Amino acid sequence: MTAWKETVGGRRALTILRSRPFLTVAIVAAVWIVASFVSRGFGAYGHLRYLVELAAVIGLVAAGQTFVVIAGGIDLSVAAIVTVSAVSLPLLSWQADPTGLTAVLAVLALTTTIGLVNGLGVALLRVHPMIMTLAMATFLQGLLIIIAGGSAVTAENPLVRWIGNARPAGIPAGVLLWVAVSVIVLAAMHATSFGARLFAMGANPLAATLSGVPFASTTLAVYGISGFTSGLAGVLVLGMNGQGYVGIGDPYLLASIAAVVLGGTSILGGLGTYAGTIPGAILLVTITALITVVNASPGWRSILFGSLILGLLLLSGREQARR
Amino acid sequence: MSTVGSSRQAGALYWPVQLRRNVGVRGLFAVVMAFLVAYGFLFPGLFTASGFAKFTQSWFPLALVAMAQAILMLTGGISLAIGAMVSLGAVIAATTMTGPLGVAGGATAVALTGVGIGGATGFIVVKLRLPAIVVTLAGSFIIGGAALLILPRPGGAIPEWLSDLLAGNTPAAFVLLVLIVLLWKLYLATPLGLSLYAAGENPVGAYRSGVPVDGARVAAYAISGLLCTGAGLFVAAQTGSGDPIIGTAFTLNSIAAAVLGGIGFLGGQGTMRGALAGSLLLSLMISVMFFLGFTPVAQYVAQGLIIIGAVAIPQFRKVQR
Amino acid sequence: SQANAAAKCIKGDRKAPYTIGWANIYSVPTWMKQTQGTIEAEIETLKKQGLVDKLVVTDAQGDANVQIQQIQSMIDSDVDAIILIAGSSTAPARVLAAACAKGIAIINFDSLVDTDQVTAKVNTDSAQWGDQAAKFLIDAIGGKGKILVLNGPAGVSVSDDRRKGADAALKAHPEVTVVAETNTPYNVAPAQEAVTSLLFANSEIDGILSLGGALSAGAVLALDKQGREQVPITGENARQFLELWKEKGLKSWATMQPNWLGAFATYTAVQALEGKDVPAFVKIPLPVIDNSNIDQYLARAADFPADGYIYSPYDEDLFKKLLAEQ
Amino acid sequence: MATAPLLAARGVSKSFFGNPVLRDVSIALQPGRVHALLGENGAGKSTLINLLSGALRPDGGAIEVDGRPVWRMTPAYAQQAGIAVVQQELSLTASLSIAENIGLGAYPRRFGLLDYPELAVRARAACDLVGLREPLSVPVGHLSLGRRQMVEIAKALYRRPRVLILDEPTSSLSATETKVLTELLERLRGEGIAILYISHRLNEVMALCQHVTILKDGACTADRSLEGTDAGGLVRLMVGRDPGDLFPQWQASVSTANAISVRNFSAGLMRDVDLDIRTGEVLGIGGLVGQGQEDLLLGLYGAIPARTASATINGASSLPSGVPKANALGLAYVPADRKREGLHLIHSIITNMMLPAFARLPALKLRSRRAERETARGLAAQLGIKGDLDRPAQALSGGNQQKVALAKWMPHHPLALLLNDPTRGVDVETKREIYMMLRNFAAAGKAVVLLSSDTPELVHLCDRVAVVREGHIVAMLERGALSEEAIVSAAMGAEQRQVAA
Ligand SMILES: Nc1ncnc2c1ncn2[C@@H]1O[C@H](COP(=O)(O)OP(=O)(O)OP(=O)(O)O)[C@@H](O)[C@H]1O
Ligand SMILES: Nc1ncnc2c1ncn2[C@@H]1O[C@H](COP(=O)(O)OP(=O)(O)OP(=O)(O)O)[C@@H](O)[C@H]1O
Ligand SMILES: [Mg+2]
Ligand SMILES: [Mg+2]
Repeated sequence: MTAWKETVGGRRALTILRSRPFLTVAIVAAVWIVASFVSRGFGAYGHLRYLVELAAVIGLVAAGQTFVVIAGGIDLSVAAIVTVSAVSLPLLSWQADPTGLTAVLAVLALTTTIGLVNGLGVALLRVHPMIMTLAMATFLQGLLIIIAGGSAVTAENPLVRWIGNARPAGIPAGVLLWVAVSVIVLAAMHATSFGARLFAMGANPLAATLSGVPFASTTLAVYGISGFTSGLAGVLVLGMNGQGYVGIGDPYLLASIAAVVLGGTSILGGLGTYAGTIPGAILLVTITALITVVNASPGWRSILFGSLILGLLLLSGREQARR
Repeated sequence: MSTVGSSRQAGALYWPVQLRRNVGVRGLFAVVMAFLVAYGFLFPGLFTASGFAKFTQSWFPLALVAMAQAILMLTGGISLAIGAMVSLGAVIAATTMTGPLGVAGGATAVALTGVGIGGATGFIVVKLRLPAIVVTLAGSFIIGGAALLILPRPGGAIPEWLSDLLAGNTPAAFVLLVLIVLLWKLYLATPLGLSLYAAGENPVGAYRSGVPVDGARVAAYAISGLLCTGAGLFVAAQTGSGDPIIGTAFTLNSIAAAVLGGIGFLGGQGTMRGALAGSLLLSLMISVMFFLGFTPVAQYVAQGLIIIGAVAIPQFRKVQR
Repeated sequence: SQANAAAKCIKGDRKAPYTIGWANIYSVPTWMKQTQGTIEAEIETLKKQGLVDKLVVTDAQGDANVQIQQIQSMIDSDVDAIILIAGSSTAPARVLAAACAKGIAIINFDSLVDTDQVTAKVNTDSAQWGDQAAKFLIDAIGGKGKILVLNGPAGVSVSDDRRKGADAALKAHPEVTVVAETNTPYNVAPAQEAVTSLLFANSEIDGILSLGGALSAGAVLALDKQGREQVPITGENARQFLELWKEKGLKSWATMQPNWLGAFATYTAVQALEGKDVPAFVKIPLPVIDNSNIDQYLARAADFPADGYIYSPYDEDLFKKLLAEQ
Repeated sequence: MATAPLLAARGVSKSFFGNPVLRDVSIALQPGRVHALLGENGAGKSTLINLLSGALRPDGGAIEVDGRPVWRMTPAYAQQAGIAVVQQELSLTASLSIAENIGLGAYPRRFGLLDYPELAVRARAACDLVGLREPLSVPVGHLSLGRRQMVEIAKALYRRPRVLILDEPTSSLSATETKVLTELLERLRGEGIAILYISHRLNEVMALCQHVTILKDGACTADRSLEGTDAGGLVRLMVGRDPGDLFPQWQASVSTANAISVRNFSAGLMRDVDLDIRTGEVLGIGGLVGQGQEDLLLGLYGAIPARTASATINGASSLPSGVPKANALGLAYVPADRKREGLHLIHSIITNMMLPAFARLPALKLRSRRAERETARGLAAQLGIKGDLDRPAQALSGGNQQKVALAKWMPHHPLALLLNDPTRGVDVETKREIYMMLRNFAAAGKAVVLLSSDTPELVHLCDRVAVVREGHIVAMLERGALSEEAIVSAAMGAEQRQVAA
């Protein structure tokens, strides 16, 4: 009867069933099913597809955040980076490039550089990641005062427009982008030595260093990746809204951290997987949408939102003991 | 076993212990001192009674939330609900104190709310073993929602005399801060208080040494909650009213102050004096930049540089040596 | 000229050229940046007239507590006037009283503080905003139907006032039902997200009462992306919304919080310092944008940031008239 | 004996996640007796004392105090009952002072507040017993591992126990400190205290203990007086077969070529040291605990800043600028504090073993889980690490953790091994294997630097021993001149001269 549990395949299946990512997926499914009973339109295919599209933005930001958190850091500059990306892209219009790709690449190079600077501060100046990235977010606010509202022209970028609005084969382009990024992220995280170094750095930086893990370059890479994925999220959110504005990235700071942690990655570093962050992001947008359609005063909505997160956490979130 | 060692030697334990704890934060202290001097130089009015009063008043709530965050981080926890707690404290104070409860009743309600919510949060985090960061994130929505229910828009009132007492031209805020720091020292001199460090850094070892690890951590959450709603009460008095979202910015600022002050994430690392110095730096910076006549762009850039510098420069000196 | 200073607060030895303090709550958003632009332009004019020599700008980064500290610093450095967009409708009251007692002219505009310890307040009427918007919408949907209400963030007086302003008109038309209501920041993305979910949950929507900012643009995008018919919608002068209005041929109405409120507050401050009698409250009539004049607005679009607001034209005559009218 | 044992376990069992670790084990601690608890790594010794001290609760069986079963043993109750434990894994808090650590959980109070004067008096007394002379206000984080172990012992003594349990208290202590401790325990035994003593150093056990309980795979295989047993007999009881010699027979394989050579080398506490390490030799580093020996290794390894007038390291002419550089030069370092510096406790054993490989491979090279598993299996077999390799390293017993920390370097065939107390807490059988490995390593023409607190190890295994005192190498003893006395007196030498002067 319980014999299947003893087989290798059975053990593996059991591990998956008990894993945090799977639990989070199950919770998302449960919330969707319950919500579509409560409100019929909620469970419509189009709506769920839209939720996943929204989650793609959080998912992209949280991709970099997952790397950073697993490596034992945190990136508080993601929101500002998303905004910088979405606001500066319309300012760049290379007439020579009708696809708009050059402008997108230029912006991604910019945001990656911002991330690398974060990494430099953390790795070389030894500034605590929270302080470094918070300071970076402050810098970027100053930068935004200079660049925001500076353009009197809307530069229509065809590529950005496509990413934000196209639906090849009925699937939003943003979701396809997210899938592609997810595959790369999961591979880098779990199938390369780079990924293994991150986990080691997060779990015990001292032991990792003494084992020869190149601390500085790995840290640099991790924050660079976070800058890159945040920049990508900025491109997507710009496409979806047609217009960038200051503050467009604001929701993604807490959302990215919440998605990471709801997905089972330890905020202390060293444990976790992007496979959990993905349903974590979807869960967040689902709950947000859910409280939007509930008729209640703002105070009660806020309470409901918090209670739902807390309740779901109770289902899935026991911290593993460490030390 | 025989008792050796002279009592003279023994009496001199407390202060050396205290002195040695400055080690990690000396660099920060130097930076803070430099800013204080600069501020005094730019604004000589600082040394008048009212100048000093106003300056400490703007620092005071940040100092309290920095302490509130630091206590939690010392136990290996963290709170993202600091801002919401401050708002709730302010809102409760502004709705009760001019009502039938009066100032005493209102203050009691504020304190009980702080201890109650803090304790409940601690219980959830510690006993149910849930990650503090998400519990308090969820908590921030629940607590913020409650503040909105009590006061859907800014309003309420604080008795004029209380506002004048706490935030008039008196050094009340400074006296209160000194008192709170003394209470903190007193708490750290209790077995439960000192256990904070052990419970944060080496919970297994502490448990095996007979330390009530869970109790120490729950108590830390309760104290933290009290400090937050207390800060809310002060903000209400300072502004003469309640605002359901007044505290929002305190969440990130409290973390910044604590980390700037050398409090580590993993628990048991850092000192309260560091967190206080961190909060003082954040507060001073705003005024100093004003008197230097910085434009907003320069304010943002300088602010970023200052907080990086305050952490990096002492580090650098350490490496050079 | 200070001998006959009649305006409230102003005291002491205040002579032109004046130092003006601009206590901003947050200078990064585009609306704020545009507002600052009108202030700086006005300051330039006043400098040429020898009335002002310095503008001191603070940015509270959205934190009402920091704003109080910065106003305190302005008091400490004894500026002649403070112009202020408040981060809270109650919090700065006491520090403003202190500034007033020190004899500093205070002109509070846009986000007002519940206090009379200021020289003057300058603003549009939020309740009227809500009322006019509701009346337009009810009219546009023929006096009955299901509507969505989009409002700014909860806990903020402006959003609350606009919403309350709409109440009377909505009550008067029981056949207009509010099927759903939502609070988001005054931005496109969160509005689009909320409206999309609300549209899925409510298959029939006849109109959208949007109470400002870029909320309307978000709603229009949400309808468009779902391939649904556009419905009558109210809004504000956000460039993106006005362009969508034209592009989609919306049945719409918009008003605005003109950015030149900043220039006007500066002007008022200097007038008060110069001893002119300024009214305690200058109510700015709400400029209305509708199909009759939207083309005039869009014709000037290129002069405004893509994510900015196209405000109505202004000049010194307008300011004089506004000060005289009250 | 007529009197009831002060503390006893009766037929206790314990399993973790369904794996039995202790099966029906009994032990009785009598006053005035030092009771040895022996067994291989992972036999269940630490688990048993965790049961005895209330840190864990048994699945079956009972814990008795003064002959009466205790319904629910907790650390607090154990403390009341006068039971004190020196944990194998230290229970200290780095940011608290020595005194605050010693008193932790049992502070003297006055008016509810911690009574610092009283604490100072009592902590000083405890420190004096173990010969700990640092100021009581020093944060424990500033102490070396060996000194921390002394604090841990002082912490137990502070509680004035009736029953004192010591789990490998000497694992990072040198002969001198060990001697202080041994004498202390003798005295405490005379005062009628019951002592339970765990150690993998059998000569200590032979010298100190009267009674022995031996655990094998979680079951009790012997419970008898030590009288008439020798070390060999103990090993036989532990491993169930005839022991060979602990130290291998070996031929000197030292060459004249230098693997590492530094002049005027300074790092951390080490000042202006000249040192040549030859290929094919095992160079021992000895001395009292915490004289800068560790900084010597870390400096050579590029892990802490170091200065030198000239250096040759496996052909390169400068010190490595960082650990990756050092690895590339063929250096490998095994730290003493395995928990903090050696292992990723929350990660699987495999991952721990593969980490140096991950660090050296190109970053984007794809991993082969199968190859990793093969390698890890090979290493586990070589070092006798049993059980599922997917378990987190924290589930391993202390000695087995040490093996993992050593094993991870083996696949990389380093040219020079820098070892910081590599047999700390390792059982005799494994020690023998490690010794064999080190000698074979040297025989293959590589260099081994063996920093050790275990003096016999230095005597029997090393070609030369450098004795460090106060940041200087005060003696370089050649093989012919090696003896425990020679090492100890060199370590104490300067002090003796001072006394003489
Ligand atoms: N540069 C400084 N900036 C801010 N506060 C300072 C500074 N130097 C000293 N202090 C003072 O230090 C006191 C903080 O108390 P104390 O140093 O005793 O902290 P603490 O409770 O000892 O922290 P811990 O016990 O966690 O080490 C406050 O009175 C604070 O004003
Ligand atoms: N918390 C735990 N979870 C799972 N397994 C554990 C745990 N603690 C110990 N074990 C297992 O129990 C067994 C006994 O461990 P224990 O620490 O008691 O051994 P030991 O005899 O003290 O060994 P050593 O000499 O190496 O210290 C080991 O196989 C170990 O892997
Ligand atoms: Mg203290
Ligand atoms: Mg053990």
